[in-house]
Amino acid sequence: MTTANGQDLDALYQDIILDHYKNPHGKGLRDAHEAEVHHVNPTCGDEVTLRVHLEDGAAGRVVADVSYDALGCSISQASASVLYDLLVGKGVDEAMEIHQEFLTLMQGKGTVEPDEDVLEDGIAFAGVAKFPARVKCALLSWMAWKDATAQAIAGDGDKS
Amino acid sequence: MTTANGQDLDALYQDIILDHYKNPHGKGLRDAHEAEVHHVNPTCGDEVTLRVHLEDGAAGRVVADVSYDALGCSISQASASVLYDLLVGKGVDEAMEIHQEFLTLMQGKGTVEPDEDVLEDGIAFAGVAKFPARVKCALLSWMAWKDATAQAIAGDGDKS
Amino acid sequence: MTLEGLLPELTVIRKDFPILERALAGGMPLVYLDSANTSQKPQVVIDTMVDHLERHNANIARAMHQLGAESTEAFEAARDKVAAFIGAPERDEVIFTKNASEALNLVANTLAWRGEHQVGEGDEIVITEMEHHSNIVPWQLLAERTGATLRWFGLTDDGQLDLSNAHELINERTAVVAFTWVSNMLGTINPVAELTRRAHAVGARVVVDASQAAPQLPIDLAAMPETDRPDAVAFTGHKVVGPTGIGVLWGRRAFLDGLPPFLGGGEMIETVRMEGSTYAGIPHKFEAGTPPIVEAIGLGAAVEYLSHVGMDAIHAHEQAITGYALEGLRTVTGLTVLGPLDAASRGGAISFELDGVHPHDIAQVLDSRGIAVRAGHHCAKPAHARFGVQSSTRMSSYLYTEPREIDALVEALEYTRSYFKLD
Amino acid sequence: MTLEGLLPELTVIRKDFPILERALAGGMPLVYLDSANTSQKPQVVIDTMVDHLERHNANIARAMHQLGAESTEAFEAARDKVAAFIGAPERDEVIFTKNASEALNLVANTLAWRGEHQVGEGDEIVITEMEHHSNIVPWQLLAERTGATLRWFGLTDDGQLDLSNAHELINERTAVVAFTWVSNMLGTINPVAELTRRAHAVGARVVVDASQAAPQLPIDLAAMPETDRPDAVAFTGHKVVGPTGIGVLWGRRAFLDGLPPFLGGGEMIETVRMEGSTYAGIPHKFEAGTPPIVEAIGLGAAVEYLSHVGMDAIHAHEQAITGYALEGLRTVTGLTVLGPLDAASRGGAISFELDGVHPHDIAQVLDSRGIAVRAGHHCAKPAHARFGVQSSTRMSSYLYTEPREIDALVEALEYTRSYFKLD
Ligand SMILES: Cc1ncc(COP(=O)(O)O)c(C=O)c1O
Ligand SMILES: Cc1ncc(COP(=O)(O)O)c(C=O)c1O
Repeated sequence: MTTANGQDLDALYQDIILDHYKNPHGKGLRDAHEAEVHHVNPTCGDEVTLRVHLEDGAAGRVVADVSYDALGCSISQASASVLYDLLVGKGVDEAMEIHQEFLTLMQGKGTVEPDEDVLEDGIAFAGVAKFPARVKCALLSWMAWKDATAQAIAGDGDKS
Repeated sequence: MTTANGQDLDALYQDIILDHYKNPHGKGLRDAHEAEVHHVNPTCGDEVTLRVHLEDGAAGRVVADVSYDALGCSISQASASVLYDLLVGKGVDEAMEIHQEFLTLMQGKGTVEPDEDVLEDGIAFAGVAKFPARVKCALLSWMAWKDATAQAIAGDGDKS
Repeated sequence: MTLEGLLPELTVIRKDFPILERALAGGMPLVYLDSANTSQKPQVVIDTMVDHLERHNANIARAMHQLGAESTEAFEAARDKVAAFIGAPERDEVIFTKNASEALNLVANTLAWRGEHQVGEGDEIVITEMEHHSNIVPWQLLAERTGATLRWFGLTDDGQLDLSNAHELINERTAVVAFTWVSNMLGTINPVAELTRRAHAVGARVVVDASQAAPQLPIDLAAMPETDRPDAVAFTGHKVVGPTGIGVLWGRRAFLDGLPPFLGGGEMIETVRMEGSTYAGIPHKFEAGTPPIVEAIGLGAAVEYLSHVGMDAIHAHEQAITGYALEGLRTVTGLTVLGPLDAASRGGAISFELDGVHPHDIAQVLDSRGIAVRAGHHCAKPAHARFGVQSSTRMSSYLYTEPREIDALVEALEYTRSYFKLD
Repeated sequence: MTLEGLLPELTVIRKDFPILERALAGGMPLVYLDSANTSQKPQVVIDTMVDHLERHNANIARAMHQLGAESTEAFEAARDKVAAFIGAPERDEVIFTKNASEALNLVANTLAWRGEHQVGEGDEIVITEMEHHSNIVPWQLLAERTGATLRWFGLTDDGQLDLSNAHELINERTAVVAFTWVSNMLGTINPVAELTRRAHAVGARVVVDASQAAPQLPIDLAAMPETDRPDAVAFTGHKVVGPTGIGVLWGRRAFLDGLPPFLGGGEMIETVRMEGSTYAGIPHKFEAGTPPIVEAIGLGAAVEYLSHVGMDAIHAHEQAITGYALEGLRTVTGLTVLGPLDAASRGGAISFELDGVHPHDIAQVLDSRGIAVRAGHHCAKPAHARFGVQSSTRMSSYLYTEPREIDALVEALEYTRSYFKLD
């Protein structure tokens, strides 16, 4: 059974997370985008509106921008900020791999060792994985990003 | 808690009941009637179609006939037969009192001492009251009679 | 410490609830302040269920053997106990459902179909902005599916129903007025008699969600004048120290008789032919299939337990704890209570905001100290929206709550503030 | 005595069921032959429920504290167990309802409302004459309320579906075909794959009532070819050694996604505003309000128990007992079995008539000897009418049934004949 005690609390609320929470990176909705989604965590009401802007790069499509507006707890806010740092500028394929890595970490119930080279500040979320009720918070913007990116790509397809 | 053992079985299936079951009195639907009802025991499917024929007597209305057609177990069949014996020929008010007496006996969970002067062969049903699942069987035709009689009286009212 | 109104036997009562002995992570004792979400269960409820399962288990009504008779007797005795608990005018007016949500949907769903009370275009359904989602969505679906119009009472700044336009809202087009007796978010106690009288005066039906009222307030339906008595009242077993999987719909016989069937199937029929069926009377008409037997029996034990403690005494206890909690919460910097601030006129759920910390984060820190509260929208999104917040933290007490648990909460809130470096 | 196919550990298995030690009136040991009505519960199911209530009780999903996390985890683990039990292609396709009746009504009720699969005038709904009332009445209500036409398969004299007019019955107007996998009265096992394929070929949806199949037959939905796999399958917890108050609707995702909501309320929403709401995906969309939490957890333990014994082994056991019972019953003068006489091709419910004694009276005499059977129409009035009887007596075995219990039944039937002086 998963447990949470005082010590875990610090594992959950690592300074990196609280820093991102207080000073979120990339927050705010910006105009350039091919897709916008609105995701809600139905159990708690946390919400995110997220836009994805893709551009063609040398080696395929690139995540040119992720802009978002979010209402929610420290975990969900910090996670959106970390997502922005990790994914913007990456090729879509690489971004999807990072997404998968983050997902695996969060769904690992605390048993997955995060790879700092891939996840950078995202490794701070390793502690969150031990709190089943908070995993959804951490994943809210990541799920929104995947959804929006899929739509943006499908939209591309429509155009071609 | 109500119990039923081998001895109670004989209390339930008294010879009087088995006799009425094998040779029911007054069975069959006869023409003269002011009301006909069809009652079903929804849990087991036992059915009775019952007609009531009232006539005006010296001291008020009289139960001139109760005719019926019934499908069901020994208890429900015997009870219709006993009803016929007990109620036909009585004044409606007296019949209602007998009805109430029978009802009280059946709902008494085996604690009510039946009055043979009033219930005659009906006292054989005292044992049935100890079997909650069978009380409904014993009451099927009695409930139908009350319903039909109420309708017959209401019909009278309509006419007057 | 002693507080006026507390249950005198509080220590003994706490012993009845095995989970209160539970140690959480880090050896923290449980401080359970989430009873408006679900209540804990006394040993007698658990034991009654176990005894049934180990000794008397059988299907009801349809079984004629001894186990069947015992099971049926226990199930129907539970109906009697529930009827007594709410002072139902007739025991057959008590319908067992799976929860309060099903009870409310039963009414809303069947009002869509042909029948005496059928709702249609031009009709209006009136609810309130403080309802639980389970008393909003069913009416939205009904309105959508029948072309009726959904309208609602707004709220005042102090969390009361805004009755200023009541005469316009409840009018001759009104078919149904549905509202909560006690708000699960704001704690507000609504004027059931007054609203019901007004609705009845225009011929509307009244459905009351008593999910939060039944645990806390003595209810005596038979004692209410006909005009003031709702047509239907719903509540849920798991909030009155009973098990999950069981809820109650009480309905006035004439009202229920006029509704078409909801779920069709075994037990709700009179006779079935392939060409068509006829239906049993209440309560069976609305209890299709094998009902939650052991759950009803558990609920019977639960309401008997509450009645034994005394609903007046429980109400007084809740008020005492609520008053004490409101006082304590007031001392926390940056904390704002949503809803009425007077303990005497409210229920025991207290939702609040704490400047600078999101409710999830508050709940998380409290949890690390063994304190269980609820954080989120509490299935009352519109009420949150009305107060311009997306979520809140809610503490809710019950008959087993002690003042020291409130102290622990207040202290933990202070700790939360310092943990998030708010000073 | 030993019989080919009996569970090898039968004595040990019987020890798992505390009620089997129960003495009835007159000190009679219980001979429980009413398992098709409801099954008895192994200790592990009861203990799992008690442990939950005493140590982990909390509401799910919405609660963020430790008890809430534990409760949610246990509830969702139960969904995984049920999904594994029936080989569900996706665990989220498993919806918890309160019983099989609600599961069937969920589908029939929502098909009436606007949505991808809406049923209307000109559409045909096909059922069979051997259905339980819970798979008849919901479709009658749907037909009545939408103007669709209800049609049905008749039965052959030996209790099989009469498929001679199948091509006419299942045609391009057919919207839904609903039928039972195993008959609760006749024991007949119906050709699920064949009927489903035929229905799918004309674009109809298939709903299968597996209430009697799930307890006895290994079910592996994922292993069925898409064309043969029904769109929805319902069963009930209390017949698979689980508690009452819990049932299961499995539905193909694409089918469930196309249905509008059934009950509205907490947990089934995405977002709620007074002006309108949006809904969560499956399974939550169909689980409004607090679900039967401890019941789902109990059901999880139940199907795990059955899987541990092995559904193949249980099926073989049932066949062995059924064969033995059919043999024994054949020796009773004046006894006629309704339904197929070949144990290999039927389920374990055996309904019969005994010349000259009404089923109630049979059941009563058996009960005086501790033998529990069911007497009546078994919620299958049309099937009884088809065979020209108003009621019957039914014995039904399960994994804990021993051959000596069948011997006791046969002997008691002889005694019944002599008690009613039939010789
Ligand atoms: C074939 C069949 N279908 C449906 C049901 C209904 O199950 P429940 O009463 O649990 O809803 C039953 C059992 O009663 C049954 O045997
Ligand atoms: C006011 C109110 N109404 C309805 C409900 C729904 O009860 P349930 O979830 O048991 O159906 C609740 C509790 O969740 C409630 O607090």
